[in-house]
Amino acid sequence: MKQKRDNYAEIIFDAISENEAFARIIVAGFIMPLDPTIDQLNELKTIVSEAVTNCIIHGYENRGGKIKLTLESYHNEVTITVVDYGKGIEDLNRAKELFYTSKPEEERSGMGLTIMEIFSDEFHIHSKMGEGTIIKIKKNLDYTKEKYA
Amino acid sequence: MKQKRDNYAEIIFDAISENEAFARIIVAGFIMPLDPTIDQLNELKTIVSEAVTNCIIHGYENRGGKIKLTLESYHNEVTITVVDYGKGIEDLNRAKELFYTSKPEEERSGMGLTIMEIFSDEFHIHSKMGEGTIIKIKKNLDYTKEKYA
Amino acid sequence: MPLSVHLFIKADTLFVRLSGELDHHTSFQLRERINSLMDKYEIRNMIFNFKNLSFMDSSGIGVILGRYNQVKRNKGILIVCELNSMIEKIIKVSGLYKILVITKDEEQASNYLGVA
Amino acid sequence: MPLSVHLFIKADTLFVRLSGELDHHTSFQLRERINSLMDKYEIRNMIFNFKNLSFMDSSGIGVILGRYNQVKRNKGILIVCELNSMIEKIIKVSGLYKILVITKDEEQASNYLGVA
Ligand SMILES: Nc1ncnc2c1ncn2[C@@H]1O[C@H](COP(=O)(O)OP(=O)(O)O)[C@@H](O)[C@H]1O
Ligand SMILES: Nc1ncnc2c1ncn2[C@@H]1O[C@H](COP(=O)(O)OP(=O)(O)O)[C@@H](O)[C@H]1O
Repeated sequence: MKQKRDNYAEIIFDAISENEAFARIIVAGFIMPLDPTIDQLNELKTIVSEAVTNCIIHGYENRGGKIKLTLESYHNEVTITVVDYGKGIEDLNRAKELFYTSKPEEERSGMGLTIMEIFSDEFHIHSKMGEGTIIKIKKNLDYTKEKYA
Repeated sequence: MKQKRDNYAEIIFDAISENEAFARIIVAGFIMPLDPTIDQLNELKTIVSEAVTNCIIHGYENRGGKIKLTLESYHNEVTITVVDYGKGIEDLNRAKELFYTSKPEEERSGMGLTIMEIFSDEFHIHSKMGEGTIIKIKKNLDYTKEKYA
Repeated sequence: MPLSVHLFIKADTLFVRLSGELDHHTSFQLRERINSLMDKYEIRNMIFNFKNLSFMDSSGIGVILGRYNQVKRNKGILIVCELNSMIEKIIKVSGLYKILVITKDEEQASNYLGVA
Repeated sequence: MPLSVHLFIKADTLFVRLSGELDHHTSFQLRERINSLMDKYEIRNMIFNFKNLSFMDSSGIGVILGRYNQVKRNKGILIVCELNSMIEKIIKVSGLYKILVITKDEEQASNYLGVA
């Protein structure tokens, strides 16, 4: 097979909930040439869906703003960052706890950050109050590497 | 039906031919919430495919660079711009002629710009030698409006 | 792909057949449609059928948990069925399998509730 | 969606069945595969079947025109068939319908050439 070319894309889009599906489509389109497995594809779509949803409802509290999604592929590794310029996270450790949510009244499950972490090989979160939040994940698309059963 | 929200996205990506399909997927994902007809969807995918291909092979002469794709929807009108920062077009009138191509040896058909014009409601091209080329099209997604048989 | 929701009631059980994608954006429609039926009819149990659901993230878990809490108040049972491997993974992480009933298909779910 | 190319030869005619998307990126593979068969076998005519082709832009027209010019050198005929409405539009703009033979399906194309 032909060596896959490294690739880069960055997308800035409105923080409206219609764009959750749009962000998933973008990720799927970007990694398609890398021949991902169905599981890898679904995991990356889920990660991005969780991250973008968080920007919309937590970062911007449904008042809109801009989200920046960056996609990079280098050999078989995909790096994805999702950035908002919203309110930021006060207590990162508490935010990362499974089932912790600041919006239980909106039927949030508090699972988003945990799912992002489980479905990725590397997971970083950086946030500053009043400036915004950056999520960065890496995922290796080698077939052999399966992180969990 | 619920009023459709206006939307905006801009995407910067590498000028490699793998991204022709990626750009089509992005356009399709962006206009999906607007309930386009199949013909409208295909026409917009074709326009973007032609424009992105031109950036890759003419603007950057297959040596790579960055392409910027901007998507806007306002009510039922979609505006798309495709920008490269490559060599530019010397003679715009000649470039727009049906069947004119500067690369016949690469089996180009010289139809790209004509197709973009036919499939859109508004078509603008702006170019400066050594600085790059901007294609801007508008398309109204109302059902009733059919430009040709 | 948007979400399409097919609802029907048999005895005191609400059947919820989903197809498409269940995320934060599409969860509103699902919640509203279920709640408006809950207002009008005596609903005790719910059966969610995920057979044609191609995507679900944690916003989907939120809606299901919310419905579970409603159903529990009436001492009803919430069953989910036809999970694909991806949805199963998410349900595993959520711990939902400890509080919900999971069956293979709607038939098994109906048998479980005795509404077959 | 990538392009998948299925080629076979019957008498002196090359059958080209395409599925997926034909653009500038995928046109290289198509051109190379056809050319390598033209080098090895005596091919006079070509039948392109677009039945499962979901996308084609002007780069596709370029490849077809290129093959047309090859075939014409051997006094052969190039036929395209199974055009959907979108591909038909592009072919109309290109004026290709004036120089190529267009048929409904492979059977009609084979009959036309007498290779049925
Ligand atoms: N982009 C963000 N901006 C501000 N706060 C965030 C962001 N992402 C997550 N958080 C905070 O972290 C908490 C946990 O997030 P998560 O695990 O995704 O659960 P959920 O979205 O269901 O609340 C959120 O409730 C919110 O308080
Ligand atoms: N983005 C661009 N940068 C530089 N030149 C361009 C660009 N787009 C088009 N051109 C010029 O205009 C000509 C006609 O373009 P087009 O109608 O799309 O046909 P084709 O791509 O088949 O050559 C090209 O051959 C090229 O010389």
